[in-house]
Amino acid sequence: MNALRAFWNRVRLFYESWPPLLRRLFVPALLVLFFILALVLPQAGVLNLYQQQVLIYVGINIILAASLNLVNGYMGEFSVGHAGFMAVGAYVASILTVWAFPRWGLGEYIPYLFPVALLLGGAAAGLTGLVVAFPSFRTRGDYLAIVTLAWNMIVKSVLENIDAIGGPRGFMGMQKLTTVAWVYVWVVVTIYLLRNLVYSNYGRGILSIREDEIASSLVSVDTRKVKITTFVVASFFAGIAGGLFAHIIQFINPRSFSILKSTDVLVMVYLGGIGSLGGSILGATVYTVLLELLRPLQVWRWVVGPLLLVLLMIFRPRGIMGMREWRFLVPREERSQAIASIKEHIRRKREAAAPVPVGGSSD
Amino acid sequence: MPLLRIRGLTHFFGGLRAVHDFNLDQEPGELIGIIGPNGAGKTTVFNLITGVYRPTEGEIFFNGHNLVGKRPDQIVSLGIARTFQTIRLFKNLSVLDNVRIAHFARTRYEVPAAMFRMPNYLREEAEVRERALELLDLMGLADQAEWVASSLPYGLQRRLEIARALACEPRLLLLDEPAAGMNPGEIAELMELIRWIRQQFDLTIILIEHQMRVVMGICERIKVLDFGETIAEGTPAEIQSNPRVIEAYLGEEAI
Amino acid sequence: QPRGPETIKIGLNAELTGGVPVVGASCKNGAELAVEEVNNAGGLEVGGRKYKIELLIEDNEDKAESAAAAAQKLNAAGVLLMIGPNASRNAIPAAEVAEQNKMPMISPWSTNPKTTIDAATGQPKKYVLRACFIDDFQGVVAARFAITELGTKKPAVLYDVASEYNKGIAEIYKKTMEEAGIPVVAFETYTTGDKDFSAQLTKIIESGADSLFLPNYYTEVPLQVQQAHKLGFQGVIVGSDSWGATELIDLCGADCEGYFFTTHYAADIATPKAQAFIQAYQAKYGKVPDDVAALTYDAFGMAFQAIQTAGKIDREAVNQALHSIPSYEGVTGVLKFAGTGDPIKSAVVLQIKGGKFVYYTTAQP
Amino acid sequence: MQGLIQQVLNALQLGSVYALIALGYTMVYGIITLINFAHGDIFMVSTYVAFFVGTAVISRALHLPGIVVFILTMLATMFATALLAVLIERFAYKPLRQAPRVSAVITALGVGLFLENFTLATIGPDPRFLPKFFPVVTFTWSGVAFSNIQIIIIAVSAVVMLLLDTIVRRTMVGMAMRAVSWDKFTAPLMGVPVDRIISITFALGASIAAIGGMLFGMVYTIDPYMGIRIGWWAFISAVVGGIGNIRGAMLGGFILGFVEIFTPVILPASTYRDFVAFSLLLVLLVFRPYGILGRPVAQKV
Amino acid sequence: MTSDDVVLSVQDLHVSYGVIRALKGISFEVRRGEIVTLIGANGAGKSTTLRAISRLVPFQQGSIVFEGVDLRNVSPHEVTAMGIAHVPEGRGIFANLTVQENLKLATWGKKNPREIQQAYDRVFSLFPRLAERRNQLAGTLSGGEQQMLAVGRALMRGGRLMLLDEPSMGLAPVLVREIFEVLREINAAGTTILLVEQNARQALKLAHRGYVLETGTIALSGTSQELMDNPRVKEAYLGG
Ligand SMILES: Nc1ncnc2c1ncn2[C@@H]1O[C@H](COP(=O)(O)OP(=O)(O)OP(=O)(O)O)[C@@H](O)[C@H]1O
Ligand SMILES: Nc1ncnc2c1ncn2[C@@H]1O[C@H](COP(=O)(O)OP(=O)(O)OP(=O)(O)O)[C@@H](O)[C@H]1O
Ligand SMILES: [Mg+2]
Ligand SMILES: [Mg+2]
Repeated sequence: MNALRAFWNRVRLFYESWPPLLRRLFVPALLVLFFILALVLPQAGVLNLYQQQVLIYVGINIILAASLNLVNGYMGEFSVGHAGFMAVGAYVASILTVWAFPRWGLGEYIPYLFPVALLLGGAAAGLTGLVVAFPSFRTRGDYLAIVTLAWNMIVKSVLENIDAIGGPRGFMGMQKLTTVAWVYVWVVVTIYLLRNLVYSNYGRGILSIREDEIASSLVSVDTRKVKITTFVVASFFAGIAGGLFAHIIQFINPRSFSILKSTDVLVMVYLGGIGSLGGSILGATVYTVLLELLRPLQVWRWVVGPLLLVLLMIFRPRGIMGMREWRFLVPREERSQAIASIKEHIRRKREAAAPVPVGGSSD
Repeated sequence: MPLLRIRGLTHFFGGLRAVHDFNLDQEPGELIGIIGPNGAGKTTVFNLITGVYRPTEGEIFFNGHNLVGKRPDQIVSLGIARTFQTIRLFKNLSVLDNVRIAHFARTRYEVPAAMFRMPNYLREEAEVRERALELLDLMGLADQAEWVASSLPYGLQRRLEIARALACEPRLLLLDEPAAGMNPGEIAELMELIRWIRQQFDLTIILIEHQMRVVMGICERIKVLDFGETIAEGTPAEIQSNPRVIEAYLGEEAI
Repeated sequence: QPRGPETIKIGLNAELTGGVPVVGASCKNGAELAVEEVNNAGGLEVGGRKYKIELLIEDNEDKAESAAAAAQKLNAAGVLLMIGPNASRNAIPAAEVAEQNKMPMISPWSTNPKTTIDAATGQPKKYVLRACFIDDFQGVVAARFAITELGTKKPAVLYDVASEYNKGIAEIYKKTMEEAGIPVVAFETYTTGDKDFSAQLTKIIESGADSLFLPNYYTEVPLQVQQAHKLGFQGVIVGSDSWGATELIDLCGADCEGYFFTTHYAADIATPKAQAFIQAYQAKYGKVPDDVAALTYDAFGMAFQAIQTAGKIDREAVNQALHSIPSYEGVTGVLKFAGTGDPIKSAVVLQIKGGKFVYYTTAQP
Repeated sequence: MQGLIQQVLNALQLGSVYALIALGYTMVYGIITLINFAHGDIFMVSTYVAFFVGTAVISRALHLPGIVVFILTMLATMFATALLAVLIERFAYKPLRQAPRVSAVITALGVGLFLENFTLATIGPDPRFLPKFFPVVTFTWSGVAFSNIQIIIIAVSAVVMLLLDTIVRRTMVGMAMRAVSWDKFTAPLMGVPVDRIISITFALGASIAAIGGMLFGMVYTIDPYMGIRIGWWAFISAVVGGIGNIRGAMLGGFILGFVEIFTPVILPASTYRDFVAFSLLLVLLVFRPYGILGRPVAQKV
Repeated sequence: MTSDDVVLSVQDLHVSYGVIRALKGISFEVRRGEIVTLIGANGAGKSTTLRAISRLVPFQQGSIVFEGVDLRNVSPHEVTAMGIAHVPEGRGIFANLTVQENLKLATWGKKNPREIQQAYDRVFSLFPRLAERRNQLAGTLSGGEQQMLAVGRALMRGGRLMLLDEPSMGLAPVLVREIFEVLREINAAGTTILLVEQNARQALKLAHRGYVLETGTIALSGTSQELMDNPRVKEAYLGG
């Protein structure tokens, strides 16, 4: 453990010694490199289809976990109905690619229109986020949990009753459009956008609601607006994840979006750690990959898996990353160096002006 | 015209009349103290002004705006900020974030601008960051800017709460027992601080306090509440010699 | 140089955990029995060589995404073909994987017509087959039986609205009834996992129904029948192939006595092959096989026959052979394939009599 | 009319079972604010305990009257289930008492999954009925059917609820429970052994679930996954009534029973039952954001 | 003075909250019948000391001995049972219980009804206000009444040593005086008191001896008079 830490520090020092420009380009370069790998490795047969499938699930789960983390981790609510939003995105995106686009004479462009379908699916899901956002003005915690649960059940029940889209028999005919590269892109975009959001004043508004809603409204936070924003954004990304899901499985049915799916995502969020996008990435990855690795256990997989989960929570009660964040996910201007330089700037400015005695600095 | 004008303010909690017929006219720049026994309704008055509770009866006008029926965040943006009797910081957030949140109502960029890091977002965030750090620097908290608020010692937490209220850029500041849990040395510092921010930020202040040194030391006018009723009003000297106040609040051996 | 015994890998994609673990357990039992029999006999003789069968079992958790992943995993592990999944909600996504990987797949129990159809083209899928008949067929058979044999005038239905299987059959049943000019007086639903059906049953009784169709899993049917009786239902009750497990009788006791259901085979008029299977199954697992076990067993039987016909360990050849099985005599009856993945097979109607399933009549497709 | 009375009886029976399970839920929640997602599965385990104990007792001692076997089995089941709940609390929840509340919720989810699948892996998926302790007698009275079991269910539930309400309101232990739920750091300063009180709460909640399990298993089948749905329903009942509130849990249980029975009655087709039932729930929570008997936690500003 | 008279002896006590070292090795003792006060700035570790004695927080090093019994492996409710009553910072009353129930709960483990009745009588005669409000929910009491209830509960436990953490915090001046008066009475009736106060002047007036805590260590100690005369104490804690 110590050797590992020492090694990591060496790597870190080495990285710090690079010229600023190179450091600035490092993460983007890495992201591009991964994108190329995501494109090339499946083609080259280095990753077999099973591994690709698992990677795609990991990616979809990252999007789900990160977006739910916004509500449950950053805002401190307890939503147990995320799969409901995912369902909306999945069905809307699928209906677009299977029915609407061909009917509008766009059949041959479907692979290019895939992102449009996803975005529209996300938008539809985001809109339904309002169903949960409005009750959240007046209620919190476990009561809101029941609202989200009810929402999840309502979505499922409605889908079961619309025969035009298959009812319980499900909806199919989607092309296999979701690839490792596509999922990768969506994961990067999701994490990037969510990161930007949480480090903005809106993000701080979200956090302040978790910390103390009354105090938050008493320092000028419009809690209603923040709640709407949060639920809509989170549902939007859940919808995107749903669209991606539909186009890898090529079959969706209401059962796939039951409460069980929602609790899966819940586990990923808290396993990874609340209030941390890095945590959601890790949580979704660990959970998905671990369960795949346990496959040989057959029935006992779901005995061993939960046991591991319980042990993990006992030893890391705040999840793997609880409230900490990977450095590269913190915007540059929010890091300590940047803050320090502003402080330095202020100090110089003040020294230039007349010195003011501060009441408290008794030393 | 007074900055704050309260008429016939009354509030019931179920059957309990916490505040009854409370009136106040406060000129800009004035520092008024509210004292009274525990449970007299002092904090409730603050809660009514800041929109936490909606008054059962009465009117509150601030700078020409009727505050009754407005949401707390709207009231804050009109220029009223407060601190709390028991500290209510955002415990798990950094000191800097605690202060920056208070800029929420003045944020002009919208959510998409934030998500896509548009120029107006970057500009405004840079501005907020600098303003917040400047304030922290003024309040002597700059070195702790990146600490988690809960890790601050108690005295600094009180100070941060005041800083956060100031970051709302209020004209009227409501302080609820800022000296609670402080020893005499710390209290002296606090009084110094209140005088200084008052002048520095051109503030009008209402102060609730049980520490007579503070109330008598810095308030220009004092209102005394008991069981929700205003039982006395006047200068510190008048209050200290008022028999009703002595009986209900100060006790026989009062100075 | 002597070589060790060659093996053929066959994958099993089953619902061991999740919503229908009873289905997964029976499927696994049927599969293990089939494989064990071949291996005990020294292996499967293909092109003059004996091959042992290696069974790779994957749990699909009764989830679409897990069924697809399990199919991918089995494909990556190099199975010659895949048996399963059973529930159509899992079989459909797995079928997509099978089709894309050109991996033959036989679903023992997926009765949804769409499992074997390519949704984009509407054509039959090339690599996907099933061992059972489809919902539509069964719904029609049950309805006709109720009309002609039972003379129902006021039929009622209670089914699980959240389950594609139940809903599919129920709707065809209703349609067939209405086409015959007999209106369905009550068409009631519940949701998977419910254990109390008293509200719906009370409504059904109030509607004056003289027959009740319960195309539901045998895990739920006893509750429904008993609650119906408790509330005073007097009519006759009809079920579907999902009744076909002896647990039904154990749970239902005398309540199910005299009722009918459509299914794939009848144990009492069974061929010697079926008798042998039932005995072997009973010896190994201590109970009578249900329809899932029997269908899984047949899926394996078809696979073995096709591999032998193909004469080589090659997916294309085996797929060819599967699709052109002229006639396979399984334990669930005679299956014929005419180019598509859906077998042509007859259904039988059984009656529960004296705590046993007794052959009543046969319905031809 | 008979139909209506029949449906009311149906709803009372279902509601009683929900209410019993919701009680255990709400007690644990009330005292350590843990949403005990494993509660439904503890209930499930209790039915299996009852199954094995009941079968064993019946096969050993044929000469005992059914009602005696029933009571013996119920006591044994209550004890075993309470023990299980206390063990779970010790090993899985207690280490997380200082941790954020949601961590324990996730642990509870994990424990629930473990119980379900462990039962599945060891006992198997087949549904079962509890042994028949005594013959079921159905009475029909002017078209309304009810059975002795139904009466037992409703009566036992009512007694248990009254008893529990008394315990929590009147006894020292109940007082200690309420005190611990308010402030578990100060309670030991009154001499209250917090760990023991929490154990007692779990044990009590589980015993009630076990009673519910026994009654449930006499009219419905049991299977390893039955706890999931019942668990969620109990959670909903507890919240709808006002979580942490004993009477609220009872009320919530009955409301859910009535909604589940009466939506299909009122609807022309029961297909939309879940849709309607959950929409009602959603609307209810919009108008009573803290449940029917619940009040917002009065936090002084 | 013989060692018999030492009710509580704290030696080299170290307490940390994670990385924060709240107490860095403090030693002091309290003798029978005394009122001893701990004074010090915010965060000096006063409350932590009391919590360590009640075993509400674990200590890493050192020893706490109460009437000859080492408290290291004793759990909080057992400490209470041994005769230490603790009035915690912020009162810690059970807001969801009535006044009467709050008092009753404090008799946990006591069997003798006469003894319990005597305790009630004593509390109600000291605080007639509580008798008036006995069926009111404690959460709706005013701050001063809550403080009375907190002290009243400690009296119901009837400990030989009472730990009080800032009993005057947030109280109106009249009530502050009342509370201190009651403490004097309790002490006169035989209870040893360890008092933590911000209000150092009043605390020292009441106490026999005092210790001054500064950032986790004991900076000064002495009789109340000595401390009150000490210029450093005057400057920092008595407000000049
Ligand atoms: N949310 C509430 N619900 C019910 N009663 C309340 C509520 N808030 C305050 N009260 C009651 O209203 C009265 C006035 O309370 P308030 O907090 O205003 O007193 P205060 O003057 O600030 O006292 P203190 O000096 O102790 O802080 C008290 O009797 C209190 O118990
Ligand atoms: N639960 C806790 N977790 C972490 N640190 C704590 C905790 N409680 C106290 N501390 C820290 O330990 C130190 C001593 O705290 P303590 O409460 O004992 O001080 P105190 O002298 O009682 O101060 P006050 O006058 O504010 O009550 C402080 O630095 C405080 O921040
Ligand atoms: Mg107050
Ligand atoms: Mg303290």
